[in-house]
Amino acid sequence: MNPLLNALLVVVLALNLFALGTSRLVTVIKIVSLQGVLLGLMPFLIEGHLGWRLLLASGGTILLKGGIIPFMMIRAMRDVQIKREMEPLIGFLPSMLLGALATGFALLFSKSLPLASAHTTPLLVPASLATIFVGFILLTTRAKAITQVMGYLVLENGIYIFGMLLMGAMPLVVELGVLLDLFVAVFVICIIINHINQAFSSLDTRRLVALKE
Amino acid sequence: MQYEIHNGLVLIFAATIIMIASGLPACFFDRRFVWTQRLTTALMLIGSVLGWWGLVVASFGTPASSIVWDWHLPAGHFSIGLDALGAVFLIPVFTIPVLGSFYGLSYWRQSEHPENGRGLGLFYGLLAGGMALVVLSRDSVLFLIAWELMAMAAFFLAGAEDEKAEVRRAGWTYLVATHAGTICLLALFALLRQVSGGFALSTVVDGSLTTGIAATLFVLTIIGFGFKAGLMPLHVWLPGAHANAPSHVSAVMSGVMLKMGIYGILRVLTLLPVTELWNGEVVLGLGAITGILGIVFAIAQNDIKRLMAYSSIENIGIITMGIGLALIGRALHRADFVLLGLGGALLHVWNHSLFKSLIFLNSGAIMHAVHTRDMNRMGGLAKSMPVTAGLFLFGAVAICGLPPLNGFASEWLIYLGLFHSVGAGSSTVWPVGVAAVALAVIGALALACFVKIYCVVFLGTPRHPVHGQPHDPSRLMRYPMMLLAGGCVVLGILPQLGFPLLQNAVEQWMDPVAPAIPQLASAAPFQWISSMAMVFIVLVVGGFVLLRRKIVRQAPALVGTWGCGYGLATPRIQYTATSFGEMLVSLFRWVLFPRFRRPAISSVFPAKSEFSTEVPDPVLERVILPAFRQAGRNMMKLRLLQQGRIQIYLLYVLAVLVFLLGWGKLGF
Amino acid sequence: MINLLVHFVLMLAMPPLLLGVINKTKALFAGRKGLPLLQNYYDLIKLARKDVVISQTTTWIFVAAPVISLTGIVMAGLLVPLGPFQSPISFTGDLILFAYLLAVGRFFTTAAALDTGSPFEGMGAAREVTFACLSEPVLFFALLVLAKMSGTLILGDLLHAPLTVGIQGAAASLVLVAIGMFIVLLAENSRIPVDDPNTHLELTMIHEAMVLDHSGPLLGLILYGASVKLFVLSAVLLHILFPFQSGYALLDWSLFMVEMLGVAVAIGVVESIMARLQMRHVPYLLIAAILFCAFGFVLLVR
Amino acid sequence: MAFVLIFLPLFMAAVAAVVPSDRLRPWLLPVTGTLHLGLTFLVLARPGQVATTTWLVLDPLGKIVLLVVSLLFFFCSIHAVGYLKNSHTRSNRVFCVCFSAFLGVMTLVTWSHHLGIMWVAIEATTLVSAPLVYFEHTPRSIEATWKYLVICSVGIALALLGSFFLAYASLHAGINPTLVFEELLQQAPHLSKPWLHAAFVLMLVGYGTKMGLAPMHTWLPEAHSEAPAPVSAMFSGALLVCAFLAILRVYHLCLAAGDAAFVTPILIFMGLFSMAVAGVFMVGQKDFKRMLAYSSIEHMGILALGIGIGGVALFGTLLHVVAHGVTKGLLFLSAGNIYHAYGSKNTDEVSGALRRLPLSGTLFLAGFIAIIGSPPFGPFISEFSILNAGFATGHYVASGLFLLLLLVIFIGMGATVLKVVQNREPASGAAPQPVFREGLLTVAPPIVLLGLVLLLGLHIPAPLSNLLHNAVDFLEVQP
Repeated sequence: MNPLLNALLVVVLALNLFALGTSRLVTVIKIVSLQGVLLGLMPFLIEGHLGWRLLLASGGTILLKGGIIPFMMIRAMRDVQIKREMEPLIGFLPSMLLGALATGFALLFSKSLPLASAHTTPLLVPASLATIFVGFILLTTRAKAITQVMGYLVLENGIYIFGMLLMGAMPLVVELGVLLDLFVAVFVICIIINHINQAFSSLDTRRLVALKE
Repeated sequence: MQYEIHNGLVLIFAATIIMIASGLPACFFDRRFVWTQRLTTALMLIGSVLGWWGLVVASFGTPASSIVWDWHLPAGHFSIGLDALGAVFLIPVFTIPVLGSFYGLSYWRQSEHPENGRGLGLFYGLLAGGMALVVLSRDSVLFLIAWELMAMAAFFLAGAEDEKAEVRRAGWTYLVATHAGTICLLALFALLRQVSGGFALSTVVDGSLTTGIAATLFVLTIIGFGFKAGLMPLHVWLPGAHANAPSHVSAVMSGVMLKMGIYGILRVLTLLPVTELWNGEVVLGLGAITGILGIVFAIAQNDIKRLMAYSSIENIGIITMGIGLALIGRALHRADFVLLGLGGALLHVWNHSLFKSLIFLNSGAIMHAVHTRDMNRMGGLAKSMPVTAGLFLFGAVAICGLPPLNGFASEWLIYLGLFHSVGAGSSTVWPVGVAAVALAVIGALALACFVKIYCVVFLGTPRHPVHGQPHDPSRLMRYPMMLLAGGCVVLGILPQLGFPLLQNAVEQWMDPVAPAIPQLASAAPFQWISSMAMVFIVLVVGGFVLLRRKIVRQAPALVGTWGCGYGLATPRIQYTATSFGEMLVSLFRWVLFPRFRRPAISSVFPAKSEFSTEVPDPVLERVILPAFRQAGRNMMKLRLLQQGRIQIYLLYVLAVLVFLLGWGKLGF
Repeated sequence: MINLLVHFVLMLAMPPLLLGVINKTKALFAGRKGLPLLQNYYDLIKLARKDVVISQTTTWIFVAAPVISLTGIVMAGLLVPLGPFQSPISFTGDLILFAYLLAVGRFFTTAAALDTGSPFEGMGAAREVTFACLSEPVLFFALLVLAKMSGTLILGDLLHAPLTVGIQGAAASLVLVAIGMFIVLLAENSRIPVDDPNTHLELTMIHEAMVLDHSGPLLGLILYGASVKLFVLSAVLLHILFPFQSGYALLDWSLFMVEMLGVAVAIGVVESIMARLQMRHVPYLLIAAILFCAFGFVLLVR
Repeated sequence: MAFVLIFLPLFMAAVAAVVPSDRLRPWLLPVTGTLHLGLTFLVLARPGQVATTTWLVLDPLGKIVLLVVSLLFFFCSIHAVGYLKNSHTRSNRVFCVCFSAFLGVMTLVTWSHHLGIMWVAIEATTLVSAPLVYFEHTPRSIEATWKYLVICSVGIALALLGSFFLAYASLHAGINPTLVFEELLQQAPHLSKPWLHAAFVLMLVGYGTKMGLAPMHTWLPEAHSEAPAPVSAMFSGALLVCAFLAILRVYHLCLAAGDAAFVTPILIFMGLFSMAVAGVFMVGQKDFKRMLAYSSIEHMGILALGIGIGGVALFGTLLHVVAHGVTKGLLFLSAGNIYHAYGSKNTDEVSGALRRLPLSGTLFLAGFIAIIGSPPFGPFISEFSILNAGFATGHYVASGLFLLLLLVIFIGMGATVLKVVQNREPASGAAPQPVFREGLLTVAPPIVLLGLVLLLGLHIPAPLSNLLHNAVDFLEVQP
């Protein structure tokens, strides 16, 4: 089923670039949630058959990343009444180009990786690396707290993609644990974001520089 | 478990414990109970008496007595031991602190210093006991523990009056210096363990190690212990700490604690195969420089206690010269050099601890009387406090190394050694000869220095009105000084008393392969010195009595000092400490960097103004502090790393990741 | 035994004569008749009989100092052999004692000077100790050279080294040492060009300034001590200058006395033909002396 | 057993959540701590590994960390009661809940032998401790919390990738992929090297972020300085060590795979670099809690250096885990008292602590003397044995730098500490109202801790040394 899988992965990569390119926070949130949903679907394509364990894990993923997290984020965003990312530390176009470069690099680099024969054809590894890079780009170039959370989620997605390579290794409990952590993390972050907005009347992390030497 | 207990060691160990704990009971009582101080002193006394008893009954045969207990440390053992070398250094430890603590009963009354009295007692005991433990310990880790106990206690003692900025600064300087020394010692002992295979301070390293390692060990030893002893570039902490500590503490620090650095050097040198000529020459040169510069700085001081502190540096220099000569002897297998050099050094250890403690206690009495340390404001105290003046004279004459007091005895031994090695045509004639001359210069400068301090403080007329009538201190402060002065006289006339122990120590220090060591008494005909000294004393006393009688009989006309025709002579026109030292200071301007504060003559009739000079420690003020400030400034620049931007922080993570992946050369 | 006696007699009796000779020489140079040779003896006797005037500011140090310094000088003199004869007292290492006995005297003389609290005497004391710091190394370099030559540490044998060992090989260094020691002789005994014993401008004096307040027997003791010091140091110098020995005691003694007088004359000549140095130039002279002796030492051991 | 140890604190957290009274609730913490400590001792008494499931195993390494965590929590919980008494401005419900939950998840870290579980647990520690940092509700504390959350989460995410790499390394070696520690350990020699190395680097960077190795340490000073004293103590003494345990796991794998040559230089470099950074920021540090935080970074560097040197240094390193934990607890708790008494962390406003707070000031000073590694305190023994190992294994340059940095750090730290304790009290009465008084609750824990530090320096108890030796043997076991 590799063709379909690869198609999905290409979509994921495209979504990365979109996330880099857009300035509207809602769009970013939606893109990331869509990415999450796609990731949730992939295990079916890899395993091929439906197991309850698989259902549980992927279902959890889809529910959390596609439903709960965007919901919480959008609520938080509405609470603090902000719409769009301000001009990031490096512009949208440059960051897009950077993301593209990263993707290309990932594609080339993963060629040289000593991969098991089964994993050479699918784009899993390059996609995961590229997504991780994009996540970092978002984290380091965006100023708004919410966008940084998005960056973290993208990073997490990238790692999740790599996890596809070794379905067996991660027992269900662990997968659920990871998801739970993710959920709690986002939950706490939303609270903090709220407080940041109350305390600094903005979400610009560039104002959070009181603590320094 | 190995037990070779000789009663001596057990007694001394008990004494050490008692000293360490001496200050403890007082801490459980309220600061208002003044009698607790007497309790502390009593415990110190018991400890010292036990210690002396132990020293008397101990036998210094081989194997040296030792106690080894298993100890749950990775280091392994709690092992202490006693040998002649240790005994030499234990004698001051069991003598000076107890005298100082009696002195303290009156000098630092609990009733007058309620808030730091008990703490002072506690750390005083810790210092004394710690020093004893340093000498006893035969295990690196135990040694380090004792060493740090001593160093920290000294820090808290010197910082007793920490509400004064000067005291804080001095204490901080001391703390940094001593810690730097300890760091070197850590390296030293770690390296020593690697080459000797254990922490025991008794296994001699065989000569089979590379010259590089041997040199490193030697240098680490000199630096690590040099910080404590106050060798010249490393002395920076010494003047401040001694000047600002309470006087009886300064007495112990200068009289005993500095010697622990010397002890450390000697002890480690017994373990190391230090047999190269340059080692000895380096130590000799270091000693000469320390001695000369130390006394030159001393002459330039106006603060009485700073002056004494610098003179301690000078004496350490003399001791170091002796050690250097001994090392040369070791390298050349000349037992007589070792005997005279080390014998003189060890004897000087005793002598210095006697007269330096004496004059430090004395300075305390002076400060009680005039409430200042600035000699330019003193003068004429011999009239109001004759006993103090007399006792100080003993210390001053002794410390100049003048016969018939003890300072001469030890310097004489070192001179003998130096001249021997010149006359014997050994291969290091000229450095040794220059060292001998350096010692002579030290002697002359010391004379100038102590003429200055004695005369400016006690003779002439008061240069400054002192509120209250200065008077001799109470008995509690006088008797310890008298005992010390007596010690100076006895060791000056009959140094032979100490010879058996010294001989023992030297023989133990000399490496076994060396030729047989001659007897100290035969190498140095001290009976002559003794008889000459007695004749001298008899003649002087007799002559003085006769002259005195003649003068008294004719009832001399008591007039004012002849002002050479100048009628309005006031005390202000006397020579001051500054002016007395001026010529020498200007001779050594190139190393002293004196600071002058000159009044600017503005108008035709200039207003009253003051001229003053001060000589801060050049090494500290011109080298170390600037270097530290510069380093601090540069570090402040690096602070930009932590500038608060979370995005940058995340970049750090990525950067390290990439860097390590690249560095790891993962073979992708 | 006889020699011992002679040693005592000469050391105690002869010194004032040397001063007389020096003064006479100067007078002759100046074309004056000059004081009688024995004038200094008369002065000492007169002073011994005089009463004492003592400043209230002084303490017992003031009285003790002259005694102590004289004792020190005399005992130092007992360690120095006169001419080719043995010294009354000699033992290994007495050379150090010799130097330090002189130092004891210096300590108390300067102390007594400062005891009076007079600025001039303080000035003199300061100069005395300062210049001593520069003359000490000269003396020790000289002793080192002799010790190296003789290989002994007994002052007597050491000073006889030129006589016994012979000067071959060490001649150059001995000359240098002799020059240095002569300068020290002048400085230590406060002669021109370092100091002027009979100036009356206090500001320019060293030794004389220190004794301004002493009077009567005290002053006598000090002057006498100074002359003995001159005698002793000249005796030391003589061993380096004229290492001769005839073997006949009488001849040797007379020869020695002639030599002593010769030194006195030499000093007188120097004092007459030279002017006093400025006080701030004195150190250069002494440093030069140090260098002379140091070179002498280096020449010997190289 | 594991479940009891892990779920007891979580259960107590639940109880705390429902207890209504702000006055009583804090007392749940000491109860938790006592029970947990008792159970911990019971577990430690059992020889060898204590296996509950294949995933939850308490090996000797875990035992040491568990001991530190439980011990430190016990003292901090007592101190926390006094602390909350003194700051009764707002409800302490969140604090109590999170604090005991914190203990639970850290216990989980010590037990987990499945790298996935371990990752979950460590991420969980971040999440439950974030509200603790935020306790003061000041803008500064928000900022600290934000940085703590984001930086640590990102770092730990990388660690997850590293864990995946490990699994992939096993898969690549033809074994079916696994994250169970035992299996990995047995397969270690066969694991594919590149993936193993990559995994090591990723986990070093990832968990190193949490452990506070420079330059990923950036969150640490903020969090430590803003959090309440007991929390800072737990962070520095226990939390960082949990992350260190995670690094020890992968280090252990590399050793077993015979890759010591690969990990050694990296670890030594990271260790010395952390020490250097800490030194730079400690010199002239005005905020004494930040100063302590940087000292934690320094000591984490020492730990990294220790395992980097390896071999004989391992004993000293593991001992240092304990010694540092106890000492840092002492320092943070006494520093907390000083902070409370003066209402400031700035040395310009804080001085004369020895006069205003005789006990806490003395404890702070003693803790300083201990932490700089001067005898006769615990850290001296550990650092000295690390140094000896360094010389013995021929790492002369590293050991020399180690000593040099120790000196620099001493200078930086000493200046600050002496400013705090010495001198008269500041003239301007900066004392907050109500005036802070040293109570039994706030002073007793540090006093006992000081006793422990001294004990570690003078006489390591036999059980502890056995524990350490077992751990060393366990680390050096070759399958």
